[in-house]
Amino acid sequence: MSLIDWATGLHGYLFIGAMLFVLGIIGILSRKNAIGILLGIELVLNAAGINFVAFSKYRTAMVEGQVVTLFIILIAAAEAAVALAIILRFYRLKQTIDAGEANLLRN
Amino acid sequence: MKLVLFLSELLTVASAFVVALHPNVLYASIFLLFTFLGVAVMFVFAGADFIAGAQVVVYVGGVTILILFAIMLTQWLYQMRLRDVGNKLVVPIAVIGLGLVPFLYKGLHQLADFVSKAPPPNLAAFSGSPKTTAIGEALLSSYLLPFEGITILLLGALVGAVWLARPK
Amino acid sequence: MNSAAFAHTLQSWFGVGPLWAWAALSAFLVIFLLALPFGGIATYVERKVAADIQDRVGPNRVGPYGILQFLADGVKMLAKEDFMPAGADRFLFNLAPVLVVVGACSAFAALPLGKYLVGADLNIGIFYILAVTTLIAPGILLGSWASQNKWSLLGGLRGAAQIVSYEIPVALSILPAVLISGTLQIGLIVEQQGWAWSAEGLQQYHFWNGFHNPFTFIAMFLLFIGGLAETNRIPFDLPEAESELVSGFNTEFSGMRFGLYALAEFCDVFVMSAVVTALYLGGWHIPFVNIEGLGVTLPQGLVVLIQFGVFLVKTLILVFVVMWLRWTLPRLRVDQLMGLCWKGLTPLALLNLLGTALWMWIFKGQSLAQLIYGAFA
Amino acid sequence: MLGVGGLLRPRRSATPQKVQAYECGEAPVGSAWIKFNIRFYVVAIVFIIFDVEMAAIFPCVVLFKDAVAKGTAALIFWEIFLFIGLLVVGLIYCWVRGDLEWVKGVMNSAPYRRSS
Repeated sequence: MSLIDWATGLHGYLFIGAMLFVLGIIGILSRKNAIGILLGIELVLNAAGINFVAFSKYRTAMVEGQVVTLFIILIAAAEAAVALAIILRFYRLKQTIDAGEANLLRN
Repeated sequence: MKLVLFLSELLTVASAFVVALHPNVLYASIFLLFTFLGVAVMFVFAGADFIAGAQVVVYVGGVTILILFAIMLTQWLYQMRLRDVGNKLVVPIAVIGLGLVPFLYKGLHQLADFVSKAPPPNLAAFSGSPKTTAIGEALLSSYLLPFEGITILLLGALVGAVWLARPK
Repeated sequence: MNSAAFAHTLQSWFGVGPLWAWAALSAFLVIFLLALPFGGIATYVERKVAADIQDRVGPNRVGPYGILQFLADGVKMLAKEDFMPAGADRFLFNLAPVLVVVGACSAFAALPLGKYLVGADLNIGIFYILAVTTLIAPGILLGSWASQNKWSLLGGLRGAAQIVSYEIPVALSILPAVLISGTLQIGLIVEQQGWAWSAEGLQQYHFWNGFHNPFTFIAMFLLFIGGLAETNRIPFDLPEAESELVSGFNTEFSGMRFGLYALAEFCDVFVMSAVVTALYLGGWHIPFVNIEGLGVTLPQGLVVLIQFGVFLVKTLILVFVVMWLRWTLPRLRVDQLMGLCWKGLTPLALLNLLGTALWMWIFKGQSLAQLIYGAFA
Repeated sequence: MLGVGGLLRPRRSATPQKVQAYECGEAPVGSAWIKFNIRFYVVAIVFIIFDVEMAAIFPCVVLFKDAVAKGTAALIFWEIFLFIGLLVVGLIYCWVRGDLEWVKGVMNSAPYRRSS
């Protein structure tokens, strides 16, 4: 089985999904910039979408997994809108979007 | 044609690396756009053409623009503040995280082998069959309640986000 | 000259690869054989139209009637020195025009130029066009940003906000056509808009979608206006308003990069006109004539040619209207622009969608033409 | 195309004046970074929610014609009605609260307030 055959089958999809997930987690953990963290979250959500779509083809060959992916896309967009609005509000309050500065609830 | 899928997988992973590790948030968000496009191509090849379209419309046309606007609003471009040096732990986190990939993959490999052993009977015909009507039927029957819930959630998100972002 | 048949031919010549790989290749060929020449010729036509409207002569030096002007322009752009402003972001500066051109040109693949002449008649055709054209907004935003210039940045911001805002009325005006046709495949949407001189023929065809019912008639105009704004044409050319922003988002772009932006704009105008034609103006159908029900059997090549001609004529009339508007209407103010989109077009488009759905429900999907014909027959 | 151009075009070293950002012939003043109007951002948020709802309603709209023929259109009609209703509610909320008023927003934003 050549590399291309391997990568374009279910194995490849799962591997890409896993890579996106890991890279997203790395992005979330290693960034201080709140927008950077959001980018990581988007990667993780896409990883989930890839897995759903891959299994909907290779496991069931029905559209159920695609419907869930559609839901993920819809919710991700709503989440991005709200998260960025919060970041903006935070920026207006503190003049920074460093997530480490978000300590208003600490005291 | 597998080559196109392979190349777009490469594009997806390569740009995901940039998204996760590039010190400049602006570049990270631009490469996020390429990740989205690569994932959309992967969706097309998995027989999810409508989902791929939705992915491009929502992510590339919507989320990317929103993120770019947010960066322009909160960052001093071309100045050092854009450099997100981030955590001192970038390198250890990346090394540990990427070191875990082989273990993660070993589990996935067994799962994929298990699934591939019993392929569904209509696997070959799946990619060509029309998906939009099937998705619509699923949305209007078994997934009706979640669908309504998400529509209302989106309205809530609109009201909330606009309230948060509104200038005083 | 069906692109699927063409793909079959290619596959049999080379004997390798799946069929739809070759379909993709032929779609790619359609893009290059159609989009690039159109973009070039449109610049010449636009200058001639402008000259006629302003009672000037226009380009008349290169070739007869100056018709080779676009070639000269192309060569000039290729040969121009290519420089980047100081402080520009090299990577983004190169990337932005490519994004815009890819966004505008990929849409050509799904345009139905004739019943048997379409690059790739995708299942999700119209949704695909909606999707690929969204690439233009990030392209414009990044390009303006990369050039490190105040005018560019202002123009780019306006451009991005304008394009994304007007995408809402555009998509909402596409929905009534989808509602009537029950498919996203543009070829099938066009197919249903035919005409027949018999009752059973009219069961199948409901004439042009634009005249299906009063709501779609309005939706057609909304789609055209929204498309005009999405392509940044006058009166919606705020992103590149010469009098306030020098040249807007493409101020710092010169040579072939500027050429790519210009090409993308003209391609976008063509795509927009073609979408209006296909969705609401009957695509390749000749009004009141059913070319396949004439009783005479025409050779298929001739049918394809006639249909292609009809489609092109309809589209080019719309393109001409776009050019005509440029010299007729003044530019909108930015608050008027946003007000028009959110307070004018969007509520109207929502109303149209609801009205079309009601009409479909009440009249069992029959169009105005079918109802009238039914009343007399 | 850019590659072909690279073969044809002259390669001169650009002078500092030439590569300066264009500001009507004058030397550029300040950084090109401008604190831009937050209205753009609010519009982008409204846009993305509308866009997402639209992507979600496409599959339902496609089914409508066949449902009309079969006489089962009621469910899809109310689905579309709900979708339009939600969008209208969102739009009215933004309209009433003045999020769509461009000029008012400009006059209230920071640079104008500071100068007054």
